[in-house]
Amino acid sequence: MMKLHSSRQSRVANVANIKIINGEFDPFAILSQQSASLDMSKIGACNSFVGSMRDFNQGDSVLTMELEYYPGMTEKALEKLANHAIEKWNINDVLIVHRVGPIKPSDVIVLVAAWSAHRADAFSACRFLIDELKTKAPFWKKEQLKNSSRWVEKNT
Amino acid sequence: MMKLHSSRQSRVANVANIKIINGEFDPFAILSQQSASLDMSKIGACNSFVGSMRDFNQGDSVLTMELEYYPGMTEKALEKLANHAIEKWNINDVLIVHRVGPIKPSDVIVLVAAWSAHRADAFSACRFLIDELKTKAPFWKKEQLKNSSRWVEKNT
Amino acid sequence: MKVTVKYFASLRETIGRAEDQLEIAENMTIADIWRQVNPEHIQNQQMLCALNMEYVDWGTVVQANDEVAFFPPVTGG
Amino acid sequence: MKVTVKYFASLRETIGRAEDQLEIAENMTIADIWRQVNPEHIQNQQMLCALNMEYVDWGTVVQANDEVAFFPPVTGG
Repeated sequence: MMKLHSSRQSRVANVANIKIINGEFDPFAILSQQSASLDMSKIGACNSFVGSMRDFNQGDSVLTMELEYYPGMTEKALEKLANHAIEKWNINDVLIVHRVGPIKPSDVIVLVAAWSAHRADAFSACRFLIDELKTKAPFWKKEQLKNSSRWVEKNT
Repeated sequence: MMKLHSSRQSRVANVANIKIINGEFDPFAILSQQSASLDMSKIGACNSFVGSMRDFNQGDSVLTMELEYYPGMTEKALEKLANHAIEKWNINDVLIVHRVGPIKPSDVIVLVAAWSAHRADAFSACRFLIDELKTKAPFWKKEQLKNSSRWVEKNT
Repeated sequence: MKVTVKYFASLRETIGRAEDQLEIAENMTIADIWRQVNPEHIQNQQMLCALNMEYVDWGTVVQANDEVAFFPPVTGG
Repeated sequence: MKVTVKYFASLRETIGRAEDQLEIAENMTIADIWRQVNPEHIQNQQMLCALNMEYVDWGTVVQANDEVAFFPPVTGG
């Protein structure tokens, strides 16, 4: 959990705000736990985004997927994202959880969330986190189709 | 759970998408349950918003709150909102849960969520649901301050 | 003819009643009903009205057995 | 001087290696390193590079014991 300081500038995301997990995770259990760790009497809003694996992409059926990352740099990139959000909006806490390794359809891939006093900041920060994660954080997806495999080349 | 039909126009929110609850509820347990009831292999994105009671408003400490509603009309208004979102965006499911009765700081007041294939629709629909709920749905808050009580006159 | 009139939130407290059961003439609008039952309270610009649980204009004509409701701006969420 | 070079995802598969341990001259840029170790692969416009786990320009000069990484556009989330 990130501590609340009096000055926005002094707040930084710590390791509890960032998780890279090799294996399944329950996004709603994590959200529940994180909310319980916060002083909710100061927080009016929590916006969260859960991204999961579809069994189709670019018109093809996808059987499974492998998610590769860059140990060390990926964590650093996510921490930078979290800190950027904390500087940019008036938010009380953020959370970024991302899965790596083998993944199957319906599995959760990513969870991002932002807590704030008012909803506008929570929505904006949460949207920023997932948009930036998709364009900046070093993760790569390789899809297994029926008779072939392919690296996803571009995020939408 | 709302059924998925082939045509967007034929989809309608049903009673399971709308809940008015007199008493505490766990938003993340409800989200988890609703996600489990959907065919997640077609759904890549879930955006959810949880609104909870702060212990301050308009510069004053707030001790407790009473949430009044219009039984019958409130449910109708929320169903209309849900259906409006379903017509407007390409979403697979929506959820609106709102608490009524006595409420204390840190308690969850409202949960809205939207599930879709891509994140843009989920974010837009979820934001639409909470913004419209705040301006259209017949709910009224009465705040208990230290030495007085007051009706909240305007939503922000 | 008979209509039910409901009041909510601060308006219910100001008026001192949650509900009226009224006998009214035909072809009355919602604004007419307000003037008839609450002559001491001027129709406030911010006040909202509903007919059979749908938002309507103050000029809407009421039918027998309709449910009319008056309330302040909503503050849910 | 010594540097570590890492490759990820489709680039790792194309090159056939995940990592190189290199002895290089001083004052080499990241682009120079790419040309030295992978002369058969032209530096692709879409390819990204990082120095010590931070995104940098291809013109950045590398120091002893630095970690350089090359990878395709990211596709997480």
